[in-house]
Amino acid sequence: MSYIAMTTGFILILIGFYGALTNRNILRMIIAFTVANTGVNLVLVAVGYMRGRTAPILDAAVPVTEAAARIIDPIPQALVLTAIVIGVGVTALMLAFVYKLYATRGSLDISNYTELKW
Amino acid sequence: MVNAIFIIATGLGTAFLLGLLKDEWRTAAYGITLAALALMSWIAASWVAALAWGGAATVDIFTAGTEPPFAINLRMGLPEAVLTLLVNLASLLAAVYLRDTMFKQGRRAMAVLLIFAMALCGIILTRDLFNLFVFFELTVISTGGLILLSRDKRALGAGFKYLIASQVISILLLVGIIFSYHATGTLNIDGMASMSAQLLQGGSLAFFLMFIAIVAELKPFPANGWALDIYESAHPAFSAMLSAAAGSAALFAVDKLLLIGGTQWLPVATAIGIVSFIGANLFALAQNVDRRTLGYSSIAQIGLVLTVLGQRDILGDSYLYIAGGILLAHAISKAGLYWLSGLVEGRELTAWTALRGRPLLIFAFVTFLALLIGLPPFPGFYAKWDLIHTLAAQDRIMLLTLILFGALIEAGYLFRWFGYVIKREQTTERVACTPHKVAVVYGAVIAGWTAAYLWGNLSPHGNLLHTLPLLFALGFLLLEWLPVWIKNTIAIIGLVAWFILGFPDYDPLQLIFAAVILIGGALILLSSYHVQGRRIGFYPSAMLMYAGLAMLITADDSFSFFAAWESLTVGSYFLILRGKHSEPHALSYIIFSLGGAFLILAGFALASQGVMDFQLQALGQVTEPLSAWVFMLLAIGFMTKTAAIGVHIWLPGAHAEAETDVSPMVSGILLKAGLFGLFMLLMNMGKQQLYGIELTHVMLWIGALSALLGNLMAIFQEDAKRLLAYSSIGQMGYALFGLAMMNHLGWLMALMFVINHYIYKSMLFLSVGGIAKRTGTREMYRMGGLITLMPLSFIAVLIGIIAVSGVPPLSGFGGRWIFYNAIMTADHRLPMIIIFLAGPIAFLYLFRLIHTIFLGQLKDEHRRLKEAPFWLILPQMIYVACLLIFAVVPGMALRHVDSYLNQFFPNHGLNWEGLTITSSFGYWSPISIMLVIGTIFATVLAWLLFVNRKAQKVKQFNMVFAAERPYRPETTHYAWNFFAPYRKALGFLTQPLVTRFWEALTDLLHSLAELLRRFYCGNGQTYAIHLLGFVVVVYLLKVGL
Amino acid sequence: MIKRLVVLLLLAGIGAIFMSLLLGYTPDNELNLTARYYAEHTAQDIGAANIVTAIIVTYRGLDTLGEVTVLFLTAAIVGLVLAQGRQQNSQRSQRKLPESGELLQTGSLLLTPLILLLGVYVFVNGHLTPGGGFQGGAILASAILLMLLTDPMRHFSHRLISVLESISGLIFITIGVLGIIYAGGFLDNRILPTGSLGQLFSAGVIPIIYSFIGLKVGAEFSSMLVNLSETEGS
Amino acid sequence: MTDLMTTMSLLLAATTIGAALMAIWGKRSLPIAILAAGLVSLLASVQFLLLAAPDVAMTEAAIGSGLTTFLFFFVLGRVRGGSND
Amino acid sequence: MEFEWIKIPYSLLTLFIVINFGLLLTALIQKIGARVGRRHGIPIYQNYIDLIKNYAIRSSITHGFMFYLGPVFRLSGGVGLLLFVPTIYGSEMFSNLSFAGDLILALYFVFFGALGMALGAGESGHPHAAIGVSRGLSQMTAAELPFALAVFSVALQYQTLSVTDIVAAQQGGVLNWTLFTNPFAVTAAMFSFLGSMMRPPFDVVLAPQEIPIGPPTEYHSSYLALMQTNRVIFPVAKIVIYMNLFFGGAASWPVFFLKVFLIYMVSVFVGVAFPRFRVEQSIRWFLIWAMPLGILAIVLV
Repeated sequence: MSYIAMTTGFILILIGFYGALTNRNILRMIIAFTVANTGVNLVLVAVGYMRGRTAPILDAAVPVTEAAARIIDPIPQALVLTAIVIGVGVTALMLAFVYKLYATRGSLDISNYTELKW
Repeated sequence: MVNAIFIIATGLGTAFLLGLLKDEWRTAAYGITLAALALMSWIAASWVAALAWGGAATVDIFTAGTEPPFAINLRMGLPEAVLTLLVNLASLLAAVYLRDTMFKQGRRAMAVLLIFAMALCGIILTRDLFNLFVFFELTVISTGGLILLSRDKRALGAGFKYLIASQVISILLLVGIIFSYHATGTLNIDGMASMSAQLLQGGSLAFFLMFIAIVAELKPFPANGWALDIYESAHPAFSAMLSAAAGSAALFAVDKLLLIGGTQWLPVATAIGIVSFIGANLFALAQNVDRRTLGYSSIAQIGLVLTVLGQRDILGDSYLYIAGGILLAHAISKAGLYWLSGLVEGRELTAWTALRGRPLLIFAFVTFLALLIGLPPFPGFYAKWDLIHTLAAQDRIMLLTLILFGALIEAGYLFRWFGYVIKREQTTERVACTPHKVAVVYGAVIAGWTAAYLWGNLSPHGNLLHTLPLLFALGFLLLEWLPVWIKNTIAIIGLVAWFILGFPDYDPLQLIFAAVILIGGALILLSSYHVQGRRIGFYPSAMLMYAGLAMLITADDSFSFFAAWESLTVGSYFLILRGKHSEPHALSYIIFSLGGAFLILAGFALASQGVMDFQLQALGQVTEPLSAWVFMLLAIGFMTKTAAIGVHIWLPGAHAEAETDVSPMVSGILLKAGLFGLFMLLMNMGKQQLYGIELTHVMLWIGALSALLGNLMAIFQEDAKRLLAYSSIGQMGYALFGLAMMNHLGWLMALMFVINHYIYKSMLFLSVGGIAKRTGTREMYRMGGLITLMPLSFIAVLIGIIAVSGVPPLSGFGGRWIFYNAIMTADHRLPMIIIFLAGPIAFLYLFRLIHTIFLGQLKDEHRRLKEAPFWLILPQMIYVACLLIFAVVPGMALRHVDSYLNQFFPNHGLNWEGLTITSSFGYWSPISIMLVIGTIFATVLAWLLFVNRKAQKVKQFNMVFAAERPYRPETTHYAWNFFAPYRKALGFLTQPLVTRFWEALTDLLHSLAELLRRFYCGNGQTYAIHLLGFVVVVYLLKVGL
Repeated sequence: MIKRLVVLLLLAGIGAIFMSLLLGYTPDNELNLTARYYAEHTAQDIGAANIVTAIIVTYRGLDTLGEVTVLFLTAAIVGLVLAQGRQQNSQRSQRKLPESGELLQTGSLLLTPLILLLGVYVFVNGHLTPGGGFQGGAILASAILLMLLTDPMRHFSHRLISVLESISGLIFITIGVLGIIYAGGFLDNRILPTGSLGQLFSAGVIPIIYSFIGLKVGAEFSSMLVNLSETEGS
Repeated sequence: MTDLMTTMSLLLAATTIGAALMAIWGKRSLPIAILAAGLVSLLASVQFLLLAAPDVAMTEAAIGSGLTTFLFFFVLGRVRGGSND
Repeated sequence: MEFEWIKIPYSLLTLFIVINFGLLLTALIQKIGARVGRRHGIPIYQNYIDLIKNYAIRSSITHGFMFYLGPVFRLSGGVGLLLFVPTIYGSEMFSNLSFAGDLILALYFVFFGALGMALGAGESGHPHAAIGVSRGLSQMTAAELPFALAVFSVALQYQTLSVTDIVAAQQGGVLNWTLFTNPFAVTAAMFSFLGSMMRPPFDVVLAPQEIPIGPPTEYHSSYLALMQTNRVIFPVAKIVIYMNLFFGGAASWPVFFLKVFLIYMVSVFVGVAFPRFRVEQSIRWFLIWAMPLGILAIVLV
C-alpha cells in the first residue's frame, strides 16, 4: 500500500516537473507544480504509513495504553498538513504574480520574460 | 537576557498587529515596524553581548514545554546571536532606507518585511529540520512580496523565476526531510546528527536531497540565474537584505546540515563553494550593470563562505572566526553597496561617477570595497590569512590556489569599478541624497569599521587598528577639511617623528630603508606644498602607503609583514589612481600587486605550516623541499613589486601617469618595498634549489633581463615620465641582480641602489614633473630648449643623469664600481654579460632625456615659460646636494652597512682606509677622482670663458643650416624617434611580448566570461532546468566520488 | 525538442534518485522514538485525542505558527499586488454584471450559514476528531466563496477581514507567549488544564488556538478570494 | 490488506497519474488542465484516507482540490482574453 | 698607492709627451693614407699649425654656458682617461694619477667626454648636431660593449681590476700577453677599437660628407681647438688602455710609441679597405661579430 502511494507520489512529482519544465505557459507551469506538490504530499504520508494500523486518533477503538502499538506514525501527517498549506500559499502567490505579469505585459509565455539576463 | 523566541514573537506579533491599523495610519504603522525591528535587534544584540563578553553559555530554548526531539527547539549561541543581530540590523536599516516605499505601499509591505526578518532569524535559530523548511518557505514567499517593492517592472519576472526555482527546491527538500526522518526517527538536527551514521548509510540520498536543496538556496553557481535577476531588478534595499541577511541565514542552515552530513559531505560543500566563488567572479568580469555585478559578487562571496564551511574539519577553533569574518565582511559591504546603488541613478558601473562630488560617499564606497576584498584592517583580511594558513598547513594547496585566484579576479573587477568611479567622465546625473538613505549607508560604514575593530581584537596577531602608523594615516581622514599646507606639514612631521622614534631600534639595513622611506618621504612631501586647495584623498592614501612601508621594515612576524605589505599596496594604489589618465594603469598595478601579495601570502602560509605566530627569522628553518617553493612564491611576490621583467607591465603607466609629486613616491620609495622584501627573504633563506636549479641563479637572470630590457625600452619612449619609469625597471633589475649574486659586494651594491635610485629617480621625476606641469605635455619632442627658461630643473636633470649613468665622478659611479667588483666574484657569466649590455644603453635614454627637453630649439609656445614652482625645485636642489655629498663621501652610509653585511658574507668586504676604498680586486678613491676631474674641468672651462669673454650670446637658431637660417627654428629640433638607428637594429627586442601575454590572458578571461554568461538566458524555465541539472550533476559526481 | 530531451534526461536522473529512495525504503514495524513518545505521552501531557492535532498545535506549534504566517503573508502580498492593480482599474470595476439566478441566490443564502457552522464545528473539534483549524478555515472561506459566486459585486469589508485575521494571529502569539510565562515554554498548551481526554473542553489551549487558527485561515483565504474577485480582467 | 484493497489502490494510482498527465498535457485547454489538477488532489485525498490519514485527506480535499482550483479559476478569468499560450 | 704632490708635474709631463706624440701620429697616419691614395698629403707639422691657429682665433658669438660644456667635457674626458691609467709600466713617474681608481674608472671615463660633447652639441640647437649625437651615442654604446666584455674577461682572467697588476701579469715574454692568453677577448676588443676610433667604416657619426661634420658642426675657433686637442689625446689614451690590457703594456717610451703606432694602424688599415656603414648596420655588426667573441671570452675565462 505505502509502496503504491509512494510510487504514485514520485511519478506525480516527475510528471509535475516535466510539465513545469516544458510548458511555456506560466499558468500551466503552476498547475504542474501543484501536481508535483500533491505528489510530494503523497510521498510524505506514505512514508509514515504502517501496515495494519489505524489513524493516530485516540478513541474507544484505540485506547491510550495501546496507542503505541495501534496507530501509525502521526508526524508525517502533521508535516503534510503544513506542507499543503504552504503549498497553497506559494501557489496563490505565483498566481498573483501571473495576474500582475499579465497585466503589465499581456503575455503568459515564460520566454517573453527574459529581459533580465547575463 | 530576553528569551530569544521573542525575536520571532515580536516579528510575527507586530506583523499581525499591523493588520489592526487602518490602512491610512501609515506613520504609525511605520513607527511600529521600526520599533519592532529595533526591539528584535536589541534582543539579538543583548545576546551577542552576553555570549561574547558576559560569559553566558549557549542556550537551548524549548517550545511546547517539551524536550527536543519531541518538540521544536531553538538554540541561541554566539554564531546565532551574531547572525540574528546581523539580520535584524540589516532589516532595520533596510526599513529606514525603504521609508518612502513603505509609506507608499502601506502596512502590508511592512508586515512582509517584518516577517522576512523574522523568518531569517527562524532559519538561524531553529534546530528542527521541518521547521527550517517552514522558515525557508516564509522567506521565499516574503521575498516574492518584497520584490514587488521595486519600481523596476522587470522585477516581476525575476520574482516569478525565483518562485519557480524555489518550488523545485522545496519539493526536493521535503522529500529529503521525510526520508531522513524515516531513517533516523527524528526531525531534530542534533538528534539526526547523532544518528548520522544511520542516515548516511546506503547512498545517503535523503541527506543529499536535503543538502542540495538548502545549498540551492545559497544560489550556487551556476544554478542561480533567477537570483541574479532578482539582485539586478529588486529594490536595492531588498537586494541588500537578500544578499546580506538571507545569504547569511542560508549559510548557517547549510552549516547545520553539515553537522548531520559529517566529514563525508564537507568536500561536496567545498567543491560547490569554490566553483561558485570562481565562476561567479569570472562572470562578473564581463558585467557592467552595477547591481548584477554585486549579485555575482554576492554569489561568489557566499560560495567562499561555503568553501570555508567545507573546511571545518581542519579549521578547528578558528572556524567561526574565519567563516564569520568573511561572512560579516560580505554582508556589511554588500548591503552597503546595494544601499549606495539606490542613491545612484544610472545602472551602469560608470554611472557611479555621480558619487564623486561627495567625498564621504566615496569613502563609504572604498570601505565597502575594502571589506569585500578583505584588505587590512577589515575582518576578511584576518579571516583570509588564517584560512590560507590552515589550508597550507593541511596540504590543501589546490583549494588554496583556487581561492586566491578567485579573490584576485574579484579584486580585479571591484578595483576596476573603483577606477571607473574615480576617473571616468562624470555623468550629469546627481546622487539622489535623501538624508535617511545616506544615513543608512553611513550606518553600514560604521558597522564595517566596528567589525574591523572587533576582528582585530579577536585576532591572535594583534589589532591592526591599534598600530600607530595606520591610525596616523586614518587620522587624515578626519583632517580632510584642512588646507594642503597644514596637512602636509603634519604629514612631514609625522614621518620624521616616526623615524626619530624608531631610530634607536633600527639595525643598519633597516636604517637605510627607514631613512629612504621616512626622511626621503618627507623630502618628497616638500614638493606637495605646491598644491593649492584641500587635495581630498591624497593624504590618507599617501600616509597609508608610508604607514605600510614604515611597518614593513620593522615587521618581525609574517602577519605584520603581510599586513604592512597590503597597506602599502592599497595606499599606493589610491595614490596612483589620482593621476589624470591613470585609471587602467592603476588597475593593472593593483592587480599585479595583489597577485604578488597573494603569492607572498601563500608563501608565508606554506612556510609557517600552521604556526600562527610565525617569525620572519623562522623562514630559515623551513625544510627542503618545501623551502624552495616558499622561496619561489615569496620571491615572485616581491619581484612583482620591483617590476622584474615579466611582471613589469604595470609600472610604466602607473609611474608615468601619477601626479607630479606621486611619481617620485611610487618610484623612488615604493619600489624599495620589494627590495626590502627580497633582502629579508634572502637574508633568512639564502640559496634554494628547486629540481636542481639554483633559484638565486634564476633571479640573477631575471635581474639581468630586467636591466637590459628596461633600459632598452626606455630609449624608445617619447614620454619623459615613461622613460623614467622604464628606467626604473632597469635599475631595479640591477638591484635584483646584485641581491641575487648572494655575496657581500652584490648586496652592498643593491643597498647603494636603494639610496641612489631613491635620490636620482625622485629628483628626475620631480623635475620632469615640474616641466610637464609648465609645458602641459610629457612628450619630449614637444619640448626643447628649456635650459634657459628652467635652469634649475636643468641642473637637477643634468646631475641626475650623470648619477644614473654611473659616469664618474658622481655617486652613480660608486654603485657601478661596487657592482663590477661584485660580479668579479659571481659564478655565473651569462647573466653578467646581459647586464653588461644594459650598461651603455642607459646613456642613450639619459642623453635623450636631457637633450630633447632642455637642449636644441625652443618651441614658440614655450617662450614665456617660467621655472617650475618653488616647492618642486626645493627638494630637487636638496637632492643635488645629497648626490654631491654622497659622491664625495659614500662611506657615510655604506661603511656601516658594509660591516653589517659582514655577518652574512664575511668575505670580499670592502676596505675603507683613508680616502681610498679597496676591494679584493680594485680600488677607488672618490675624493681624488672628484678633485682630478674637477681641476681639469675647471681649468679648461675657465680658459674657454676667458677667451670668449667678449663673445656675444646669440639665439639658438642663429646657426648655419644648409647655408640658410632655418625658417621655423622649432622644426629643427631633432627629437622624435631619437634613436632611430637603434630601433632599426634592436627594436625587435622591445616587442611587447609580455604585455601581449598578459593582455591575451585577460582577454581570454573576459571573452570566456562574456561567452559563458550567455548561459543565463533569462528564461525562468531554463533556470529551473539548470537547477535540476545542478542537482543531478552534483549527485553523479558525489556518487562517482 | 532538444529542451524536452534535456528535461527528460534530467528527470531520468531525478527519477533514479527517487527510485533508489523507493527501493531503499522499508516501512517501520515499530513506531520510532519520536512517534512512540507522542503515542504514549500525548494523552496525559496534552490531553488531545487527535494526536496529529496535538503535534500540530503544540509539539510543532512553531511550524503551525509559520504556516499561518505563510497564509497571512500570501494574503498580504496578494493584497499588495492587487492593490496596485486596482488603483488603476477602479473605474471599470463598477460596471454591471448580470445577476445570478434566483435559485442560486436562495440556495446560497440557505447554505452559507450551514457551511459556516460546519467550519466552526470542524475547528472546534480539531483536538478530538480529524480536521481542525486549517480544514475549518478552508470551509469558512468556501462559504465566502459561495457568496462571491452568487453575487460577484457584493462588497466585503476588507477591514473586518483583516482585523479578524490580525486579532486571531495576535491571540495565537499571545497564548504562545503566555506559555513561556505560565508553563514550560512557548506555545505550551498547559496554561489551561488539560482536562479529560475526549472532552470538548480539554487539551489545554488547543481548542482555543485551533479556533483562532481556523478564523485566521478562513479570514486569510477569504481575503485572498475577495481581493482576487475584486480585480478586473485586463 | 486485502487483494481488493490493493487492486483498488492500484486503480486509484493509475487514475491519479492519468489525471496528472491530463493536467500537464499542453494541448488541453487551461480549464481542463486546472480541473484535472484538482482531480489529482481529490484522488490523492482518497489515497490519504486509505493511508489512514483522515486529517490530511480533509485538508487536501478542502484546500488542495477545493480552494486552489477556485484560485486558479479566478486568475484564469482575469488573464483570459490575451494570448492564450 | 698614495697621492703625492710630485705626481702632478709628472702627469703634466705625460700629457705633454702624449700630445706631441698624438699630433705627429695623426699627421703621419694621414700622410700614409694620402700616400696610399697616391696623393701628396699634409706636411707632418700641419697639425701644429692647425692647432695653434685655432687656439688663436676668437669667436664673437656663443650659444651660452652649456655650449661650452661640449669641448670642456670632451677634453676633460680625454685628459682624465689618459691620466687615470699608468702610461709606462714599472715607472712611478709615469703612473700618473692611477691611484684614484682602477680599470672601471677608466672604462666609465670613456663615456665622460662623449656625454659632455653630446650635451654641448645639443645646446647648439643645430639639428645636424643632434642627429650626429643620436648616431654617435647609438654606435658608441654598441661598439663599447665588446670592449667592456673583453675588459672584464681580462679582469676575470687576472682576478684584478688594477691596470698595473694586469700589466704585471703579462710580463716575461710575448706569449704572456693577453693577446695570446685570451685571444677572444683581444679580438673582441679590437673590433670594438675599430668602432671607437671614428674612422671608416664607422665614421658616419662625423659624416664629413653628408652633413657638416656632425656634432662639432657649430664649434669653431677655440672650441674646435680644444676638440682637436682631444682628438689627439683621446685615441692615444684609449690605445694605452688596450696596450696595457692586451699587449703587455710598455716598459719604456720607445716601446710605448711603437705599440701605440702599431695598434693605431690596425684601424687605419681596416678603414682604408672598407666602405662606410650606416649606424644600424654598424650596431648590428658589433652585435653579430664582436659581441659573441666578447661573450665567448668571458665564458671561457
